[in-house]
Amino acid sequence: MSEAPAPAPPTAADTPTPQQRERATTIFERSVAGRRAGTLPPLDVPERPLDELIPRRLLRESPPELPEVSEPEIVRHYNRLSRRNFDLDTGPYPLGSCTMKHNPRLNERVAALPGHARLHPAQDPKRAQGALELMWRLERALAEICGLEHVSLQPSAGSHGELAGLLLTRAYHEDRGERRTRVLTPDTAHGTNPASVTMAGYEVVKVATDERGGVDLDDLRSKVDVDVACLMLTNPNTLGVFDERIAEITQLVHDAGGTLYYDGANLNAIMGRTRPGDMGFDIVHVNLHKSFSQPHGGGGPGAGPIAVSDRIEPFLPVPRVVRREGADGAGPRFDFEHARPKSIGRLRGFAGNFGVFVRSYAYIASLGSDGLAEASETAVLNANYLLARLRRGRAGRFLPLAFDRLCMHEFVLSGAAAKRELGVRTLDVAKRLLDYGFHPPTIYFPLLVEEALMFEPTETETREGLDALAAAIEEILAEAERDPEILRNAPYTTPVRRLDEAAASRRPVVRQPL
Amino acid sequence: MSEAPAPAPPTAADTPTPQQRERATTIFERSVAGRRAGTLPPLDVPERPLDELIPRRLLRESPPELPEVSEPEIVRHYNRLSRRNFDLDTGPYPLGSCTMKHNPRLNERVAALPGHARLHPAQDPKRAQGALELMWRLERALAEICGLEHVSLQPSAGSHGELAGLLLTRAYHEDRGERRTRVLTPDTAHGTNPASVTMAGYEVVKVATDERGGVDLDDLRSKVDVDVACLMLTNPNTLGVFDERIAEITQLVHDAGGTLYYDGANLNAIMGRTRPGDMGFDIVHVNLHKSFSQPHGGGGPGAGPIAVSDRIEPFLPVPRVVRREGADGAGPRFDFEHARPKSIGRLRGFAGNFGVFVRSYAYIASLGSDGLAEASETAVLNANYLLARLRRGRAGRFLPLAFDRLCMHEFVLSGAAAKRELGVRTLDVAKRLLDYGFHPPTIYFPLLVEEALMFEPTETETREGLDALAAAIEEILAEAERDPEILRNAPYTTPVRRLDEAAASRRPVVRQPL
Amino acid sequence: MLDAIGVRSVDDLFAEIPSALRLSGELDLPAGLSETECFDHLAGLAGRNADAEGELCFIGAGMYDHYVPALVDAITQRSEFLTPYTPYQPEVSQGGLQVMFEFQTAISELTALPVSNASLYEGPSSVASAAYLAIGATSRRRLVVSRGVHPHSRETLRTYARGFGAEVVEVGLEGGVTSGDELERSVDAETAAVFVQSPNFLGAVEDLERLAAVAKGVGALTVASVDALTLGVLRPPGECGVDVAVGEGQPLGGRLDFGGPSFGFFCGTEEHLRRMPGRIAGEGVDADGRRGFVLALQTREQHIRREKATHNICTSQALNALGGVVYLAWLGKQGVVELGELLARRTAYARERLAEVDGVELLHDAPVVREFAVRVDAPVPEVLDRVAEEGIAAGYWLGRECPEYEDGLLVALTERRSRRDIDRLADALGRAISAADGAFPSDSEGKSPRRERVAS
Amino acid sequence: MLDAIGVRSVDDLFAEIPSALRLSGELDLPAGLSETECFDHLAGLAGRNADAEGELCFIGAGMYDHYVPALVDAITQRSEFLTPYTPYQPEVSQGGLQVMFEFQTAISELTALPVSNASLYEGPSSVASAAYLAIGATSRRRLVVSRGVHPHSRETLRTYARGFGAEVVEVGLEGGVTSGDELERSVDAETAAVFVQSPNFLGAVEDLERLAAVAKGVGALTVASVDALTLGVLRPPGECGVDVAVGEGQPLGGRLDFGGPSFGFFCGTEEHLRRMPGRIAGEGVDADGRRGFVLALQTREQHIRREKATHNICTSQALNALGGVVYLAWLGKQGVVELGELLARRTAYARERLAEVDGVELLHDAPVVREFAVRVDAPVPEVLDRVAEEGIAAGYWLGRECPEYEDGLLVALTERRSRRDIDRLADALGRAISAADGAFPSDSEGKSPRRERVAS
Ligand SMILES: Cc1ncc(COP(=O)(O)O)c(C=O)c1O
Ligand SMILES: Cc1ncc(COP(=O)(O)O)c(C=O)c1O
Repeated sequence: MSEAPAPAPPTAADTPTPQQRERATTIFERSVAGRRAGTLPPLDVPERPLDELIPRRLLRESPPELPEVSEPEIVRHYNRLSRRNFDLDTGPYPLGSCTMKHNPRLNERVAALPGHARLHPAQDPKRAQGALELMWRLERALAEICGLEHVSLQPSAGSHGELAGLLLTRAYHEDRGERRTRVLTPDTAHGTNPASVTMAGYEVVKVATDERGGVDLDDLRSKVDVDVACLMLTNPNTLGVFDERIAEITQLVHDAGGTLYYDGANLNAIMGRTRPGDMGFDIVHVNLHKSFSQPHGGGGPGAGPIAVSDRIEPFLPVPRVVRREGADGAGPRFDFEHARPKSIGRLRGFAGNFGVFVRSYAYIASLGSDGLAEASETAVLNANYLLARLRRGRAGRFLPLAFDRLCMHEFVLSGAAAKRELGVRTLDVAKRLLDYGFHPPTIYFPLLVEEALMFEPTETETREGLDALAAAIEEILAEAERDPEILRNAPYTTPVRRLDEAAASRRPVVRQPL
Repeated sequence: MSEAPAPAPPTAADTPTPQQRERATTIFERSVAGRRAGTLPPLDVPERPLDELIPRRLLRESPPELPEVSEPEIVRHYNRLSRRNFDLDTGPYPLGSCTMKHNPRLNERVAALPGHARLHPAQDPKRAQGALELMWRLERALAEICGLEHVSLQPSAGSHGELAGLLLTRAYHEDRGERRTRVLTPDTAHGTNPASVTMAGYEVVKVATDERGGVDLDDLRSKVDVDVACLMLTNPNTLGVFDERIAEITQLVHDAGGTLYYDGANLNAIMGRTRPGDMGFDIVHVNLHKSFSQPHGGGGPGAGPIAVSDRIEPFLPVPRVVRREGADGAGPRFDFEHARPKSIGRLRGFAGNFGVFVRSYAYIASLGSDGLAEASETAVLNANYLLARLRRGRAGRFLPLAFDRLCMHEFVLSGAAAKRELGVRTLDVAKRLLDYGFHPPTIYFPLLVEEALMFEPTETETREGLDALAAAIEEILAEAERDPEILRNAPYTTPVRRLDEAAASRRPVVRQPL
Repeated sequence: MLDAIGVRSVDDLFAEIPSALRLSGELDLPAGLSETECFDHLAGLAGRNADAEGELCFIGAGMYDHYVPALVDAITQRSEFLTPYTPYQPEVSQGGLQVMFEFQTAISELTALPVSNASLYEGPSSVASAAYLAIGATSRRRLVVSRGVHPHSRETLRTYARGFGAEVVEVGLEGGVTSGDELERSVDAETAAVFVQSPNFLGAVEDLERLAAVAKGVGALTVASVDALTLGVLRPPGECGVDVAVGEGQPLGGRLDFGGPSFGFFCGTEEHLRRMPGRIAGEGVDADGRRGFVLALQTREQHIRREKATHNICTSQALNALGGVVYLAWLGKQGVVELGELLARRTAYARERLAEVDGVELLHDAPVVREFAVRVDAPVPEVLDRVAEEGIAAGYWLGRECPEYEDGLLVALTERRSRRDIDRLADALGRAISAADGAFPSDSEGKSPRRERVAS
Repeated sequence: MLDAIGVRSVDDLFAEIPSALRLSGELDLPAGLSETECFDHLAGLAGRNADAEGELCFIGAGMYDHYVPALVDAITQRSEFLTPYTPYQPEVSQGGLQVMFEFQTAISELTALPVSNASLYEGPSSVASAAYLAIGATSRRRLVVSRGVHPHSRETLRTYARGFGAEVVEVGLEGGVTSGDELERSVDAETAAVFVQSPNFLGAVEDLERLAAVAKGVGALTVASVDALTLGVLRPPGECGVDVAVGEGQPLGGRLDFGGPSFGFFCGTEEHLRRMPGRIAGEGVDADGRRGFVLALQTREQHIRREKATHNICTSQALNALGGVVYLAWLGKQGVVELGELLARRTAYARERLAEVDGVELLHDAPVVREFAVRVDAPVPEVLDRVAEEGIAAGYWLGRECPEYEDGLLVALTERRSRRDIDRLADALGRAISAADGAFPSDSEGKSPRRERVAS
């Protein structure tokens, strides 16, 4: 890849690619009666009629119509399907707020070790000391990174962590005899924040954003009162802007008796530079699938551990991992502790997404303290470099920065000018990027930016990759100047062309009729 | 896939696909000074200057120009490259003589177990009993399948097995005080056969093929004499034809004091039905990467074990695996035996491609005796079915069967009529098949068939796959009737279009200048 | 790069962080490890766990040591499935979207319920999520839950219920299954939903139809937590009047992974489609009329509807769900029945075999299919420690989470546990019980002796 | 399908096999196993091997327990690389062909020789293949080989030489390295090639330049077998007047695999290009002028030239060579030097540390880089058995294949063996030697006790 613009992809005039010609066929449609892949051990116990064991009333009458296919057909089917995905191991994936950093292959290897992959979650903790120690070590590392002493790894993803944090807030206030009803979230907040607020039984109150992209302090002041349970923030926020007045903000809410919740989705900007705990937050969730390299898997799995301050600690979910010094000179022993009277209880089965913990712990152990700090530095450097590239030329004109300042690990452009002056929407630019071999940025978020494009290159993207991305955007805007239809009908080279999501929701077909 | 012809791929009129637009870039061209992927443990011993340890004269002055790239770049580079390959897990791959059967994923899993993958070959045999037992079990299974009692797993592939077999023949005759100089091979033989003959210091004498596709007995009789060391055959031969007179043939050569060598590349036709040993062969090589499901890896690794009769046994390569009954009721013990005075010696380091043995042993253990027989039956059934489909319509007219009879696991068509009547060569048909999403058959082999196309579907291809392949060939021949240029300029949709192999050999560029 | 940005140093980029908040030194974490050191470190930790590769594992209680076919790993480890984000750009996410659609179809077939989502986190939180749906659907806030439901699900339900402002009422068991009488007494016109599980936590197959009828009687929904792997032989919830079925997906080709990641499934009747939590893929067409798949009904979701969303979930368990559908394709229509039958028969054999052991008796005699509960006439933790010395994990001690079954042991079967293994378990258990004296020094750490494998 | 073919039964398809040759019953093999049984069976066998994951392994002798980066496996396990055949259709094989081209470039860089093939089977047979080239190039049939060359290579050379009708003459060592005097006396005008190895079998770095000069003096080629992984620090053969360099590729990211599959490499000066064995990829262009790669110089090969081919090789080791080039990209220009330096320094440390052990002395004091030889004042097999009881594989007993070094032990280092490991080895060796009495009951089977891992 070089500074030169990418060669022009084909346009509407072109014919379909081979993948496009192949009609999508499901695994059910490949089924042929009598075929099979899986084999089972032979019956080695008496062959009792099933209805002798279980009353016929409780038995199934006709088998479920699972596919009947051979192993080679399964492999071919899913391998071919896989090639209908764009993935991080193919090219730049600057999806803002998602931290699409490289997923080291070592992590997959250590997660697959039988001592991890085949460890039963109900194994007696004394025969699972390695797993408990790993969890304990990961908790300690996250506590240090967040600047908050107490960690529970249990939540399954960011939104689960948010719900946990809000239930903790409720328990904390109830323990003090308070019943608070409202939770503040800025208008730039991620959708999970308000959704979690509702699930936790609170009312959402929006806080405005000021002209520099930070919290509007006046608006905040006017809304903070004794009914406010919590303020949920992320800093840097979803505009990629670091709110310098964060100490003032946390002070304000604390003074009114509220808790401060930190949405850790943007932690990748600040590791080793500053810490949510030091900013005054009480509760943080961390997306292990963002800053800590768990692969996104096309939509999970992830994990959303929470770190909390002393006053929140008594309420943490059970079980908790505890470390006890060994007696008479023996090594330390690890255990699960269930008896925690003030705990909010469980949020899920067993002790969390352990396989994710293994990967993220391996990541932290690989990078170490300096490596983590360097990751954040490079993430911020890359974002600012891409931003600098996009301030030039057509991008600078048609896709200006929403809040004009240096950014942290991500930044948000506005496509309002492009829409007005070129007649192309942010959606069109995004779809056309697909033809150039790039995953588009996050679009139409945060909501307060018109025609938003949110770029987060992460630290693992190369300078050449960023240059090529910037060049592609420049070229696409030139195409838009020539003929906006090129963009409006894009993409052309993908396995399918533009899909109508709204129509598919009107009369939804959500399973295959068999 | 269905009986309906595949939709028409694009033709020369179309524009390049995205992959085609992307210029091939090597990993060296992605290098940027200072980048790296691999990390090494820190120095934990004294940092002695290197030239204090090794005289400067023996040290390198400037480092080799290996690529400087990060891990994410390596992953992207090779993942993208991988998608420029067609593979067996994508679609039908009826490459004749190559037995492209499905590679079960279980085999990869068991090969990767640390007890296999991290077992040092110089480990003391008493601490590698599992490995030796596995080898012994595989030897026993191959002996049974081949009908020859003694097996050496050592050769690294088919051609290595051939060389071994010829050196065994030499040792056998020399041991009897004979010096024979010639080896007979049929004109249908695979190229490795004559090449091995030369490497083993013999002269090649070709035997003709009769009108039914078998050995021309008269020709054979005229060539068998006391100078003939060996006749190399495969049965079914490379025409997919079983030579019914095999007993007569082996008798003839044996009577003249020669050995009979069986090229086991076609074993997939006859497992559990008949055995080379029973036909009278003295030496057989088996391609584990054909009949026994070792993945081909884009050109290896494989393994070419040999099975031999009693009279050849004393000469087998060392080390041999031996099993000794345990004393006082203990289990059997396995060992390597080196002291074999008549042995031809070693053919390579250590004891062979053990990782391949693991996969093939797992395959044999999975299928069992009935499974192996069924595999051969289905392989022959599939070949005959595809042949029946191709006897109809345009294929039957323009690509007739070279020797008109039932086939075994493969068959050879001749494109002579297509060339004459349609003006398209077998090469053109093959290249056009690429546009239809199929790997072509083997072409221009065996040499005695004009414009040969050699199809071997194997047992793991589905009927739907065979139907689709036949339909594609029919459609391609229809295209040729309409406009032969469509074929002559094919392929169109592949990452690159037709490549000039001859030109690339005239002024060969075999490495990247750095 | 700094030049292009117009700053002098990387520090300048962080200038907006007030100095009082800047970390003065480095994070207090160890220095980074090279790949080989990191591997050894983690392998060292892993080696201190007694896993089911080294031990003969009869523990179940929601997760099971089934064989994970090699192709499941091969497919889920492909970069193209492993590394993308949630499919926000459908044109380059057809692989993932079609997988979701296939997954939904497979789950719907298994449960005989028409609509399924594309996965939730895991089992117990899916139970709690069903409560959110039920509250929304009925505008009632009373949740009645059988004590046959996994304790983790019940606890999770209670945790979430505090947020929902809902009350949770439990119903006891009788003869191993949910007490019908007590259930009838417990439901009322304020009841949003009845929660049951089958096979229940004690392994007993519940009569879902009978229980659902009780719920329906008061206008409440029935939420059944089911083990999808048993649905080749057990009557599916959709044929029993169940409104919402949820469950833990681990048995469908998932690793044990010390409890996660796995996936939860969530399906229901047509009328609940627009209240479902999580992603749902739908079939559609592209601009050229080609078949394609998209995220359907996104207006349910948090990124569109925010505080009015049907759930807060965003990142879910797509990769694990992929593993699930690959597993189900591998198992196939015949296999899912055969496996169910094999489990039922081995479970019957094991139940009888263990009942013959001195000091063991059945905890209930309700029908079972893959797991059963016994009472042990000796301190269970001690017995488990003794049996572990022989390289066997005999089962799950019920007293650990249900004080009412202090002497209870839950024993699970899979296709990996042969008759010979069962016999070994029975013998070891017999020895352990007769040796048990309450004084076993049970805290010797680490891995039990490696199970002796026999090369057959 | 039978209908379409026009036969009644599958048996009809086999009718041409004379009945006398038909197998009467089934093959005498066990019945097939299900996947889970087959896995357990193979895992059981694997569990009876003492591998380098459980043991501290100091064995080398041609193959080394280097760390195989996780991405090597991830890439080589991709279907697109794992399952295709040799790239006979270049238009759909650009991935594999470009990999070969990159491999050739990397090997050529390491060895400083301009042309490389795309792999041969493995090390020793590559040495023998070089003899075939030398005989063809010189029309001479005398092969002079240093006893510093790996015994497997020398034996393989002898085996092949019988086919080539060539004579093999050995040259002894002096102070650990090839005796220059003896070499001078051994070469003559009939000598096709001189074979040397560096580092040689005793770990000593040979002076290739000096040896090559002797060969050149009589018009013979010099064939050097080299350890590519040491070429970040050692002077490359191409700068020493070597004509052909070959070697075992396992150290470059290959598994130990009990000896294979790995790959051999084969490279040389420009003039030997058209005599090279094996596949060679070349750069070219397609019909539209796009860059592409093809199999070049196929007229050397058996499928075209048959009995006149430069070699008989067909299936080679493409996948292992891919692993090699991925490993080299992972290691990179800096890494290959750093690794060489690390090995040299650890080897120096270990050599000194062991030399201090009572009963151990150096076998030679020539310079070494990753492996060294000592003499042990006790029966080596017994000492090895004793050390194995402590979970350590102390090295390779030289007496096993070289009777002249009955008391010799070859000890190899990799980046996986830390200073602490070396200290453990030295201590264990000391204990074992002082305990050795020649009466150790050394045939206790199976795996040595698992190495205790320390979670640092
Ligand atoms: C800012 C922000 N907050 C919260 C979340 C929710 O995290 P998760 O998807 O892990 O539930 C996301 C992820 O998309 C996010 O970007
Ligand atoms: C008939 C026949 N003989 C021999 C061989 C050589 O086998 P290998 O490639 O394993 O050396 C082949 C493989 O192509 C073959 O098809």
